[in-house]
Amino acid sequence: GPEDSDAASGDDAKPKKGGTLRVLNSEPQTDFDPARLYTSGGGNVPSLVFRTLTTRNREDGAKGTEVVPDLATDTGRASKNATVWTYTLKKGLKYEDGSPITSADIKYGIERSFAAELSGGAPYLRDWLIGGADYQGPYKDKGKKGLDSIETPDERTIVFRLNKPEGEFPLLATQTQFAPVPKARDKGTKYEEHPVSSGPYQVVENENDGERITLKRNPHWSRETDEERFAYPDRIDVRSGLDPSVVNQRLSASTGADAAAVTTDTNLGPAELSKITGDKKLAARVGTGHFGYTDYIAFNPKVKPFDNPKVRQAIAYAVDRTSVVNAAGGSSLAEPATTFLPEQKAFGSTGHDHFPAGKTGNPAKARKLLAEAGYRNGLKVTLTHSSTTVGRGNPETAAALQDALKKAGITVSLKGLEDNKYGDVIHSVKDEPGFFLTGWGADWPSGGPFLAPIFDGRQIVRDGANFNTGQLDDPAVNKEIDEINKLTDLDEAAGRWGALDEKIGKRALVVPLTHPVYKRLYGKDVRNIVISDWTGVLDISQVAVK
Amino acid sequence: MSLVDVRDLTVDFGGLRAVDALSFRLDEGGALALVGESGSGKSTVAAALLGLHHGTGARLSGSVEVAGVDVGAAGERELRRLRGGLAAMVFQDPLSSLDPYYAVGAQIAEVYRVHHKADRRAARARAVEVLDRVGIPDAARRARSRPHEFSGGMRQRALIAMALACEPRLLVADEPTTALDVTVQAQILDLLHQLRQETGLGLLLVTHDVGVAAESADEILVMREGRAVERGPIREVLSTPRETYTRELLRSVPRLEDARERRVAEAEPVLRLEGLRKEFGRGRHRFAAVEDVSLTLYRGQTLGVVGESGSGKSTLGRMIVGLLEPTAGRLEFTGQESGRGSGAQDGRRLGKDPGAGGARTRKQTGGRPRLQMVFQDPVSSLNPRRGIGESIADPLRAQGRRDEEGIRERVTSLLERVGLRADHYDRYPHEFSGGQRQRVGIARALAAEPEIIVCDEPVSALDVTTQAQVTALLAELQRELGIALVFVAHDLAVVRQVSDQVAVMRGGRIVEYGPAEQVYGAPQDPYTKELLAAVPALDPDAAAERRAVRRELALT
Amino acid sequence: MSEAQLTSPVGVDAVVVSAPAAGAGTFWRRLRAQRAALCAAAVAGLLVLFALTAPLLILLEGADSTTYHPELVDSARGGVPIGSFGGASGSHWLGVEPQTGRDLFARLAEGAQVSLGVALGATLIQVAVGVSVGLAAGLGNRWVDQLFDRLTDVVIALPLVVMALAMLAVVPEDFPRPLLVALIIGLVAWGTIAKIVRAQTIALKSLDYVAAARLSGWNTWRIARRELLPGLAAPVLTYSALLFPVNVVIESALSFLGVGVKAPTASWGQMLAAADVWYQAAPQYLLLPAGLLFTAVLALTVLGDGVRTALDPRAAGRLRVGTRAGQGPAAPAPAADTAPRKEGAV
Amino acid sequence: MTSFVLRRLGGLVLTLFVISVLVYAVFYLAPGNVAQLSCGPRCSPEQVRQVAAQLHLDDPLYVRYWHFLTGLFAGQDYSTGTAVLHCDAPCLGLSYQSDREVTQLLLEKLPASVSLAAGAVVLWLIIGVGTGVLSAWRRGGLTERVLTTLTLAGTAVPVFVLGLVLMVLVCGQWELLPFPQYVPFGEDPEQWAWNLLLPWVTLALAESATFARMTRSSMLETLAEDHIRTFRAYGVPERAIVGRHALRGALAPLIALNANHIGALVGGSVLTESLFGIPGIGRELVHAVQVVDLPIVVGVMLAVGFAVVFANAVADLLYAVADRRVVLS
Ligand SMILES: Nc1ncnc2c1ncn2[C@@H]1O[C@H](COP(=O)(O)OP(=O)(O)OP(=O)(O)O)[C@@H](O)[C@H]1O
Ligand SMILES: Nc1ncnc2c1ncn2[C@@H]1O[C@H](COP(=O)(O)OP(=O)(O)OP(=O)(O)O)[C@@H](O)[C@H]1O
Ligand SMILES: [Mg+2]
Ligand SMILES: [Mg+2]
Repeated sequence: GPEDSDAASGDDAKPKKGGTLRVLNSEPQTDFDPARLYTSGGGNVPSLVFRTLTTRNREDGAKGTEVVPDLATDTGRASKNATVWTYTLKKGLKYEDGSPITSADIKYGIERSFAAELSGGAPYLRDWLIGGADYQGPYKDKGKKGLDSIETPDERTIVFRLNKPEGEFPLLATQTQFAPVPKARDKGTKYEEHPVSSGPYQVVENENDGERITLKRNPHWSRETDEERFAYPDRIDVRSGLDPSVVNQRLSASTGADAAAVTTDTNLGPAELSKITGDKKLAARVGTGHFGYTDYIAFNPKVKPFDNPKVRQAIAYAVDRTSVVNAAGGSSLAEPATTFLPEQKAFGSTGHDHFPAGKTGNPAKARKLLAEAGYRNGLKVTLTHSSTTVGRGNPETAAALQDALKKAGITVSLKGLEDNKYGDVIHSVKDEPGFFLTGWGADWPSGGPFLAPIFDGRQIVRDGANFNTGQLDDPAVNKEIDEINKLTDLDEAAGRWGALDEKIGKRALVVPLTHPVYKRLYGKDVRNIVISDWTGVLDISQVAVK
Repeated sequence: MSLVDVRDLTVDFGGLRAVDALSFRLDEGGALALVGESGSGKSTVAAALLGLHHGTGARLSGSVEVAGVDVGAAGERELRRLRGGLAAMVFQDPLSSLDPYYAVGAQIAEVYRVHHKADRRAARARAVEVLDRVGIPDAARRARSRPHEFSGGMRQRALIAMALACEPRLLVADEPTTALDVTVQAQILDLLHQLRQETGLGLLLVTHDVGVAAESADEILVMREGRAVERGPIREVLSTPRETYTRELLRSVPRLEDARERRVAEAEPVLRLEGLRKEFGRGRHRFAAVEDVSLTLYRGQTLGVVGESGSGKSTLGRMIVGLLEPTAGRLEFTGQESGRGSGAQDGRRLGKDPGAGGARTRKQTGGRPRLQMVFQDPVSSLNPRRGIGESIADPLRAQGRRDEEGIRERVTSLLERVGLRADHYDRYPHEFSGGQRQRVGIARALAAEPEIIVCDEPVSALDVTTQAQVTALLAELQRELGIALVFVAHDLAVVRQVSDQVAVMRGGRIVEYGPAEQVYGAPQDPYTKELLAAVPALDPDAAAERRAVRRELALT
Repeated sequence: MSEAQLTSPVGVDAVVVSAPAAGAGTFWRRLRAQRAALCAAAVAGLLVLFALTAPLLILLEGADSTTYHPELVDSARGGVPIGSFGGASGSHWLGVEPQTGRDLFARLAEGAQVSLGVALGATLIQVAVGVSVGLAAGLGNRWVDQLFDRLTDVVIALPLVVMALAMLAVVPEDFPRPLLVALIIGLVAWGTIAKIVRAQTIALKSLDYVAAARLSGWNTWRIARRELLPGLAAPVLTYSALLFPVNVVIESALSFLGVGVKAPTASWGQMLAAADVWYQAAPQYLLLPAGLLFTAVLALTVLGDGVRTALDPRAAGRLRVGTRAGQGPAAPAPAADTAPRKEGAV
Repeated sequence: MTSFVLRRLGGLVLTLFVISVLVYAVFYLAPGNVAQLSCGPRCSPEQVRQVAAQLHLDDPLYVRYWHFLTGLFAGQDYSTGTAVLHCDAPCLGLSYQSDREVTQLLLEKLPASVSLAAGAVVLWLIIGVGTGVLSAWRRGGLTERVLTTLTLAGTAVPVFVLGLVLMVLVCGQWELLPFPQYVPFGEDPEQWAWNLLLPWVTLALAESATFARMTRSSMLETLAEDHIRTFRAYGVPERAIVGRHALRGALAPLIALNANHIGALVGGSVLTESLFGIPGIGRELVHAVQVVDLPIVVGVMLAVGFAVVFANAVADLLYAVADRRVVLS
């Protein structure tokens, strides 16, 4: 017969070891190779298997945006101008097979992320490491010398040489590319089928391209060398490929093995939320988190009439953030945004509002600006968005904007593109539309990876994927970015990023719309809930199921 | 006590009265023939005897008693006992009357087990026994065959065997031989006769063929529009019919003895066929449907083609008009207008595909088609969705005539010529009776003013009375217009009535060919003899005589 | 039994070729005789009327389908409509959409236009393509027949959803979406109808009246037009009557998968896709389009059944021509279901 | 028989060939920078170029297609970076996105899809044929009307709505079953069945409506045939007539319908699989289409095409076995 639901023990006291944690996800973990992963701070499931030089602080809220040592003894020692970073590994670090983790393995792990076969990761290593731009990974590296800019003077020391000052290197070192890979066990593209664990869990099975992953305890991992991960459950059972509504259904029912279930990728939708808020018991099982992300309107000033700042400002004034927030799921799932930088402290946002549109927009002001710009009789524009209903640039938000701009005399026709095509055009310098919806998320909680790709003129990519949507190339901005990158004091840097954001904001190259709020259900038996502002979601390295 | 006693039986289907206050009796061991034209209610009566109208929406009144069972009052159980147990029915179409998915023996066994407490094996054995009884050779093996592996005659035998299996006292046979060839029909009728003699079975025979009735029954009941017209001992009714309708009916029945008056002059030939051959199928399935046929058609004369089903008559006819492409052989026009004969050759080249081509006629556009055809089935030979006037006008329009007035005039005159009315022009085929439709078909053939008309079983689907009208019409037209006719039929009597020359076909070959009197009067080929002996006679005495001849022929 | 009948989809051989002329008059009389079909026709008629008069009705209601009403939804609770019955009121007869507060009645009415329009367009295209290909295969020689028949097989083997996903991505986005969806359904799902037409053509062309027309001197094209096409009308009409509701479902499924019509255009399927998570929080949001879709499909299917029965030659009762025609107390039998394929629909 | 098999084989090859060409052509035109999608959003143009070269994306279409064909017949070598592996013929190539052999990937996903399809087919045959027979038997009565309405209702509810509602009610509200999660048959047949029950029912309900209607009318048709009249005239009980003779006659068209439903089944599976998280081919396909993973799309389409053509051939064979009058040509 069907599995019986074993009643949850009502013992709410201290988290205990043991049990099986179930992870119910919609997206399968198709990439499980540390070289290919592009997840903020090393992701959730991967960080159970891969330890990195540094990692995110596993604490609730703002404390969780801090970077802390993981394999390394500290978060890194910088040379004076922050171009050379040195790390020392902790003692007694071991892989799942008991063999020791060495600094050479970390170097090798980074090197293989340069291979075309294992593409997918973030661009920073390539951009920052000396020689990174030309290096093609260990498979094509005939001399097998590796990257000179990474030195391993001894088994526990690793030194990185950068081509420019980067004060945020410790934050980069949280990415899975910094996980050790023993060269002898590298199987190239097949490595992801069973990556060698340096973390608290090791892979038992990885089936159907990451759809079904089972992890068990890594006997050679020890809590002594890892202050961040608790690893309470004995096993982790990841089931993915589920319809999002099914994930939430199962979590809210929380029966049988689902009582000990969490999700690492499925947010509560507005409909589910509205049902849950009416149910106290369920509402108590919702975790709320903030991830550094901004949905925004992007302008391409190379396209008329958006070359005229007044037109851009008029649109900024006309935006009705209430309906935009509603389109994004209502005030519980989205917060109105006036700053490009997310509002967490780590980003340094100043909370400015250059074009105050109030709650529902200021069409009068918008009309006035339009008139000044020469569009007395209104304006006809096209808003490009993705036709995919979920995620960035969704049709609902577009329709909400269309409706709001009508009040300001701007007739908007919507151009919903199929998602691939949408991605192609908005990231192409040549085909970029003048007025479109998009979004940007943090690679780590800092203004750097938020502002630089979007506003640094040197990051305009002419023959590839370009993210500098406003195609801004202002020497002053570029210079300020370089200046801030020199800072190793992250608090100070945050302040400067915030100021830079405020300054760029005046140009109205983007109109920030919303910052999302993550709400996620977890099962009845799940304890020790930690949601940091780094990821915005429940950290499964912390939970217990008993 | 009589076996069947029907009193004042009336059957209504909705507003239609199919049977009207009919009464008759049939004694134990007697044989009664129900005769009448199509739709006269014969089958309805037969079905009423077995209570088959139960729950079909038909309204019955009067009383029906069969073997002591009051059919009208009987319950389900009693009806089931009656059906098969006391009275068994043999239906017309032997193929569709058996379940194609089960072995013949199994079906008989199933019916047997309904009426007898017997186990499977005993039932099987009984099935084999009755199959053997009706003359199926190697019955034990053939009992395991499915219906489609049987020939038509064997299927009909199997149905009779099924009827016999439960030893009923009455056999109701509804047109048991209509779908069969004459020779097979004769065998079945002989079988019925023999069974009656041996088992004392009562027989109610439903047929539209007076000849069949004369062969098999002691008494006859002539029906018309649901009412009894005349009944009495068969000899009496046939020799001295009292009612005008009966007289008319008997007069219409074509008789083998009726010959056509001979044409005086030797006519000029119009079309010569030489060594025609037609193959169908590819590879291993290749066979010749028509083989080495040479014939000559004469202006104003009729060539009759007879033969059993599948002997290649239609294939030959279709080759003559160009609907089919001969595999080998030649058609040669020899009439005055032979200059246009080459049109036929042209057409042949284009008419490669027997399905889509027919292109001889295509080539004939510009000129008029010299060949036309009248088809057997008056239903499928007219487009149900077009007015008949339009259908008749087709050849005219195809010749390029555009004057609507003229076309309408011509069609109207054709309609009147074939005995229809001018105001029929805009009617649709379903508004006509079968005979009328066949007249429409003839009018259409005439419209093209052809020299030759091939009539492929033009009257087989018609009642005898209508049949007589249509053949008369054809003869009259031929006289007037001097058209050469090819008259294809399986009914030897009809062919004799209309033909100057007769060709007898068997297995694609012509086995006998010559002037009509010669073929009928002094047949040379044994097959022709067999055919002639199989034709049912209207006179019971003659029938007995022929039965004797048949037995002889079978022995030799 | 011919190969044509073997490979043809079900229901093809159910079409009797020697159909008696069921003239328009007979057809209506027989359709009217079926109570269920009449009710269905009435319902379908109302729905069509609803779709046709949508702009008027919306005007009457005083709302429109695109205006956001943030004030009518509870933003903190995910955007559920404020008030009972989904915020139904004098100015919003059926309430408003969650999250956006757009008027539900107006969107349903416009959705009716799109859903029924797309389905109708798709059906017309299917019929046009299917009849052309089927006719060509049925009339052509062995090679033409083989070619078109294989092509039909290929088309039948292609999953609609996949082709739709790919083709919708290929076509420029300025192309009107509803038309495009209709085109895709029409161009991918004509296989069965082509099979039916082919089989019917092959059966028809062996009929005597076609032979007679040929003897009259008509060419193939003329024969196809005058003699065959009318004969194809009944089976094609029958099948398309059953296809239409299937297309309604396909459109909704495509929109549900996000490859159908695009926002802000409303279609029932797209509304369903958006609403399926709201079944508990705002049931009317799901139930209204689902109900309409259900009603439309049900009514159209029943109507299609009715059309089929009314066109079924065998329902005409016995056709009496001489004694050789059908015998015995056979009750009128309905034709086998011509079951339209729901490729990808479901 | 041999010629039947040969002809069918020829048709199969031709069909598959046309499908593959079609898919190649359509997806060649489809937007989406495959190399960029495979490489990741922030890859540099140089990296994208490398990936494109590695996937042979910069070759002209016919070269790519030729590559595909040779792979199909001779297999192909590919590099994992650390080693060179051989993908045996018939090799459908490597997924652009996951670097896995498509053949292997499909074989992995096949059991789930087949599990879903097989169960659904069995169920819809039982439900569909059952109700069809019942309503034909009880024609004109209340039973028939109720059944007809129910089956019609079945056709009118889209699968995606039906599945979700069923799941919410059965698993969420009433807790009769746990939420389905796919368990391979080999692992635990019992759990396999329990977990597939709901997907089966969902898929079957929608399809069984068609079958019920089909069976019913097919039965009515057979019941009106002459040989049924024969058995009535011999007092054979109605039960035996319906159960033996009419059902047997109605069977043949059902076989053909089933074969034709293979294609529809794929469509239905796409939705059902994604709704219930069954790791099958249908879902793989939708995903592959979205990320323009051509080798997978071609692979799946070929598999589906094969299944449809194959099923039709088998149906014809069965048909000929069921009805001996049919000659295979
Ligand atoms: N089930 C029925 N429903 C309606 N009318 C019927 C039915 N059965 C027979 N009829 C009609 O009743 C009349 C008599 O039919 P019946 O079959 O008894 O004629 P018949 O003499 O056997 O003709 P045939 O020689 O053509 O077999 C016909 O007009 C026929 O159309
Ligand atoms: N188009 C065809 N393809 C294959 N075989 C055919 C075709 N037409 C006729 N035949 C076969 O050729 C033979 C002669 O058929 P034909 O129709 O000429 O016979 P017939 O004498 O007219 O018979 P009937 O009296 O039944 O009409 C039969 O065995 C028939 O099955
Ligand atoms: Mg009769
Ligand atoms: Mg013939």
